[in-house]
Amino acid sequence: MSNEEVGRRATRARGPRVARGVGVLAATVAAALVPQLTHNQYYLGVAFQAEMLMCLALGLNIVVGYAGMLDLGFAAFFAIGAYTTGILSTKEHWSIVASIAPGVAVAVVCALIIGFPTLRLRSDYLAVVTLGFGEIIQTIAINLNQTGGPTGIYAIPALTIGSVVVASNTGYYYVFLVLVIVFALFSTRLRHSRLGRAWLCIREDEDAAKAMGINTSHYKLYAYMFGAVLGSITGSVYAPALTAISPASFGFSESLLIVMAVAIGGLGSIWGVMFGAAVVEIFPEVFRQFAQARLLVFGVLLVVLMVVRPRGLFPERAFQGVGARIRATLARVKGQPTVPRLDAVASLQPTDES
Amino acid sequence: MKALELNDVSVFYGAVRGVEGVSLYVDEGEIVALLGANGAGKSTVLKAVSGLIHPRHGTISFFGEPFAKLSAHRRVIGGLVHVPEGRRIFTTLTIGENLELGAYGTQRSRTERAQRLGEVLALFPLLEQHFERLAGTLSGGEQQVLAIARAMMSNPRVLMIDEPSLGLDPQKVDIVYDMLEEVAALGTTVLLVEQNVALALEIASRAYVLQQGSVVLSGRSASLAQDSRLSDAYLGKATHDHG
Amino acid sequence: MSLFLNEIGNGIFLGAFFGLVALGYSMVYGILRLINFAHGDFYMVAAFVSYTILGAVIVGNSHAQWWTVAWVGLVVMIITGGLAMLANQLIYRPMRRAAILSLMIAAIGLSQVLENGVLVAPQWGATYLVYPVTTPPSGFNLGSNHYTWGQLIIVLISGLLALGVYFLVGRTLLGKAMRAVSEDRIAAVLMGINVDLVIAIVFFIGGALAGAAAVMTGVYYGQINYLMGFTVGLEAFTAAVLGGIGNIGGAVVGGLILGIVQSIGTGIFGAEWAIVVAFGALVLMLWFRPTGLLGERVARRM
Amino acid sequence: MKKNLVKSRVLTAGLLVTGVLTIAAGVSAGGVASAAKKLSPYLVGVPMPMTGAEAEAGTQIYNAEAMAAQFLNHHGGVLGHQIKLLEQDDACDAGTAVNAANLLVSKGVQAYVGGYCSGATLPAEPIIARAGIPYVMPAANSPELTTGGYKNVFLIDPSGSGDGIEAAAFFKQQHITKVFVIDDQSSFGVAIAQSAASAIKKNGGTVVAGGIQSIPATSNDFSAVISQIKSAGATGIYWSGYFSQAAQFATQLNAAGVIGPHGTAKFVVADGSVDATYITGAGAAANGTYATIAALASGVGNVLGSNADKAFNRAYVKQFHAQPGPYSAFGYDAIMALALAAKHVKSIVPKRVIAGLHALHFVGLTGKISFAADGNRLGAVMDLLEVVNGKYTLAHPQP
Amino acid sequence: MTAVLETQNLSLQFGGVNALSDLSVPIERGALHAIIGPNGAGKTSFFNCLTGYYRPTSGVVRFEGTEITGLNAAKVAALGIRRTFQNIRVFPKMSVLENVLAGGHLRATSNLFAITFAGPRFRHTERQLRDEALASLEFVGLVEQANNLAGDLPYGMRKRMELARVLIAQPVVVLLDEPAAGVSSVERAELSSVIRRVHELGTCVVMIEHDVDLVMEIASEVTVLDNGRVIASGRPQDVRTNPDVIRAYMGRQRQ
Repeated sequence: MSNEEVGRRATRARGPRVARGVGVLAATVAAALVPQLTHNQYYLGVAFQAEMLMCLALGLNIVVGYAGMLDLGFAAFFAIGAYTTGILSTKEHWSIVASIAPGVAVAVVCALIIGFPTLRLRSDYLAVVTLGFGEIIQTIAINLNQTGGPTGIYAIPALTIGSVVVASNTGYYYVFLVLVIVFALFSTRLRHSRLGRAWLCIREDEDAAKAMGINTSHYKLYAYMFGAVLGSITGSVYAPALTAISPASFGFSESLLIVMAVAIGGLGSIWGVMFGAAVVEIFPEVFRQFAQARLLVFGVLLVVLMVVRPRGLFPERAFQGVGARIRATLARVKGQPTVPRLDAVASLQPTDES
Repeated sequence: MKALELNDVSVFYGAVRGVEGVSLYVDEGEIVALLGANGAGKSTVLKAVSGLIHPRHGTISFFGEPFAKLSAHRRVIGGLVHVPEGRRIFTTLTIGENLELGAYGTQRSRTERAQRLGEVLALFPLLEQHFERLAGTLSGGEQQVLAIARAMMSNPRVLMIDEPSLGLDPQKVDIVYDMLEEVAALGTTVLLVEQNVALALEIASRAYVLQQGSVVLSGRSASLAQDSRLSDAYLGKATHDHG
Repeated sequence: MSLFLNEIGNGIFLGAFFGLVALGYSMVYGILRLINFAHGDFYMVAAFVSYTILGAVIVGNSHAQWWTVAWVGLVVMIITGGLAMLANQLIYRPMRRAAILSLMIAAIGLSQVLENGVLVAPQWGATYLVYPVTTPPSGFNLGSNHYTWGQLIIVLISGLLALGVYFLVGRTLLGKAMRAVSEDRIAAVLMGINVDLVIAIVFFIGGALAGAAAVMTGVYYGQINYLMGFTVGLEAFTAAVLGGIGNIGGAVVGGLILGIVQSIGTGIFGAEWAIVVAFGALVLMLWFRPTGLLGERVARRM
Repeated sequence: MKKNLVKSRVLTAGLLVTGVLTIAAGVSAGGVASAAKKLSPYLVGVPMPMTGAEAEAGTQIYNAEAMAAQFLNHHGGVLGHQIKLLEQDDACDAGTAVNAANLLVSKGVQAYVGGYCSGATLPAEPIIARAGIPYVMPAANSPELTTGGYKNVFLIDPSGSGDGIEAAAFFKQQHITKVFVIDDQSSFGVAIAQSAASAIKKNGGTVVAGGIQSIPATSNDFSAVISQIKSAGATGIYWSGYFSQAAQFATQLNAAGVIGPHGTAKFVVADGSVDATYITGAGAAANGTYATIAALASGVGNVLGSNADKAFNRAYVKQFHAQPGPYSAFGYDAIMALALAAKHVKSIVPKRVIAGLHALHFVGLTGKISFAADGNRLGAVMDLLEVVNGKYTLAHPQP
Repeated sequence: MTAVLETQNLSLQFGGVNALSDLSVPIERGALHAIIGPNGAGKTSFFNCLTGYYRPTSGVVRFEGTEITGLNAAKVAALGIRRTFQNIRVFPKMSVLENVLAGGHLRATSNLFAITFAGPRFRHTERQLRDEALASLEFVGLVEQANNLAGDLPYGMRKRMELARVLIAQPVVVLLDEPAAGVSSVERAELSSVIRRVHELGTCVVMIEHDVDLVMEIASEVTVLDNGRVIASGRPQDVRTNPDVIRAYMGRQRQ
């Protein structure tokens, strides 16, 4: 078999390019048409907030899904973007677009500050340190005058792009849609580059990753930084979209929400993560009819979902898994001997459940 | 008396076949070897016997009693001990604690446990000098010895051991195999999974050869050692690999 | 200087609570590698259950005899332990083969269920409930600080419970089985250990300790609320990590240190920065000891 | 002078039950009673924190609003329109609040009555302004709410600066110069603490421990704070947060001998802490502590025992099997204000109702209600209360 | 012959225990150098010191004449010193191809800009790297498995994949930790031929191995460790007959 032939076979696993492209395009067009179908401000409001959560989840996915570092304080980067934009636009009268860059800069610096001491830590310890970082950022927001204390920052001007003023839910729906698409494509690009491979290696086996010549410390910091950049940009757009921001929106619960979005959809999978974010944003809204019990219902659903589908709704490479299973079945039908893949199920080996 | 008998046992992991239609037996007091290439299903058989996984069909009986629904830890208490691949000693516990846990559930009283500990330490004097050390600090060979000693703590009727020679230097292999023979001499039935055919056939009275999840060959060690089909069994798998 | 000493005293008291809840966190973590976010909510539910039981037992008598509180406390410990065990049986056990993150999300879900369950429960709800029994203010002075006898008893009970757990895990065969399960579940099964039972017992103990902490919180602070578990849970989790998660002594030491650091931080920087000081200390400590204060130090084998 | 004022207000309160009845009768009389059934309902959006940390306050306010609506509906509704409250959870979170606002506006609410956390109220303001409907806020009272230039915003709760000024005046009268001021990190607590601190400084006193202190609303241990108070030698303590923490603070201050029989310091709380639960929670430790509160605000009724408030209190307890909260009466008055404004302009058209609210003058459960052009409530007067033998009384402190 | 990789007076202590004492081992350019010795002799610790996983307590590691003591593992790997692990360390949830591509990590040089916009240069280097990865897989006979998850491979194939992952980096020195452990006799034959071919490509191979027959068959140089010290070194035949080695290491040769 020639190398080209093998190469072609190798790409096939990632799905025929055309089919994938068509899928993405169809999804984009469908999403773009949503505001044409309804003018209900509520639906559009929920929709753009779902998109916002998708952006955040895509950012966190780089840290948790790719690099395998559990981050329980991701809302901090979201807050940094939102507050930088909020402060610059209300007190210094910067335009929203211009305020994105400083937000990103602050977020990256913070990512480095939080990243350095945690490089040597195991995942669980990392979880608590990032959690602490989230709490610290929220506490700072509550206690400083510059951040408006517990009330936060209000009367944030609308996002202006060129001469277009984005002031409606429909407008923000499209702005966030563009952001989601850009983030998703960017994540995909990263995933299939040396960066993505290095992160996955770190996630799977850090010691072995070092033997590949991967400077694990650097790449962990990169993951934090990319996550921070995406989180911060989302925050910068969130501030004008909501017109007012306050520390209550950037606490541990928000961080958990983002983690949930990533885990429900399926770690590391772009589609899964986006779907998870939609679930996390939309379900509590759907349950509004349950009034005070809505979070109870949400909690029950979450538990059931995790018990039934512990790997998330669309786990990474789920589709390939299906393909492999079909191929195995076909091979068996054809009477070819199949190699029993014992290692494939190593993680599934039961204890003594009976 | 048949200490262990498997009748037409099949194990699947989802759609993937582990072993299919395996039948074998081990007589009381006998050493039997289970041979085969990597992935042939040897460890799967042991896991099915010890209850770590459940066969899709087929029966397994222990001294004539079928134990289909008995959970794994109950089988241990009943006298069936499995030393898994990779030893799996408790590295963060001391050697003494490892040994003590070996008798968990079988010797209820403190004095009984102490007595058995004395007997086992007499059998494995190497462990006595390191009694208070963390097991994780032992070298690979010592860990294998500990794993066998720990298994002996419950005074098992049947000992199943998976790849005892793996990663051991030649001298340690000798020690471990001497030890297995000693254990068998004391009346314990041994089912041995081994990659190293020559080594296994030396101490086993009989052997089964697995290939791709099925028994393809069985017989007395002496005759198998000369059987050309034995090496074919391995080669068959290898040619498939190249596809 | 006296402020400093006083804050240490305050911190020890605070730390006793953290430590007790942290023990449950740490034990469950040790055995399942699960950050059980619902653990703080077991503590919260225990507070409400004890509130209801005490309310029924003591009618109108706010200075009930200590033994009433003691037996109600024991009953609540058993109930909370049972609740934790039930949660394990219904949620965590079926998920035994799932990824840790999924388990954690399930725990967050359970936490939501417990909190919002109490929120919508007709007798409980969002209200701050006044605990039926409180400790009298009489006590003794140490330095310029005044401590009540109630505080002393609470610290002593916490210490005794922690010692009991320490003995159980360190010395008994069951404790060794717990450690074995925590290290290698399959190997533990092969020792004849009933792994599910051991895990259930761990949940029971963790829950029972949270129950004890809840009753003491009620008796000392006098008020309970449906979100009280969340904050304590966070602090206890931090304490557990500080001490080296999975380590029994570590949870207690971590609790005490967190309490002291928070109190001193409050004394110096003000209460609003206490959490910043606490987490700052945590990061600093982890910088020097990446596995926590008493975390395992077994040489990594390549 | 002040005493007289107080007395007259208490008297007014005594007349309130009948007053409310009159109002209601007036409102319904404005419509065509016989045609009441045919008229569309008056849809009022009610966003409140029903889950999360502020769920309790949200529920307490919503309950009172529901009472007011029921009462009005029972008497013929607003101009014959039955009031229909559409309640939505804002969870005190900006995003959820925006969703709630969008949802309610899309359901066509004609008025918006609610708001507790300013963090959730501020982002809803532009949405409600765009919808052009009146936004009556029962309990949110941050100064920022009325600085946005919105013409449709009305605050029932007078701004928190009054509490702080009243407290500072009390400390001055008691010759207490070293005051420890502490808030609960909520926007309303911070605002009150800041006004208290500046008033104390203006009066020549000092705020000890380096300025205003804060403690998270989730904290229940004040021991470290109390050590600070002791070492700073403060003889006045002002708490601007909520009642649940106030009770724990008082208990622990008492146990530590700072206040109570062995202490010399005076403990004053702001109106968020005036609640029956404060007294039951703190027990004996509550005796001898003071509270600042807008005159005739709800909790006062519970505790002063005026007839109108007693009636409100009884009705609330009867219906919900729980005590009303400090802001319940504000919620009741918010609905009443809306109804009376509609009556005044003889229309429920939002634009007209907004005009009606601007022109409104009436005496509600929480005293005289009228609004400045920016929507702030006019003429808020403060009272000082003292807890004596487990009951609130109007305080007559001796210097 | 010159030493491409050498240690001088290398010592390593773990909590007071000497894992390695005063080890001076030169590894000659072009050698196929086997390290043997009983369990616990310090063979893997020696590897870990060479590859930057452990920092030696004292002593020097030199690579092509330059001191590399204390460099971290990634930097050592970047120099062209590549290793495998005793208990195979694959990245189970990545495909076999991606595992190998990860081995070529340092050769994928595209910057963030190129990655983001998938420019022609990026596409070109990625394609080139993929071709090389497939070539390495072909070399070890695994090209058919390229798209399967590494975690799905049976043991023997994982070992070969690990080798392919090392080869794509075009290493100067390859360190193999027990390549034949747990491998059936047939697989062993394949493995030895692969190792031999790697060696023939001009790569210096260092391997830890218990299989004495394999060592005798392919090694050009053998060093025997016991208790963290060198007890013998030299050509395979000489070492085999060394009485110290027989006493410390060789078994009774059961078969």
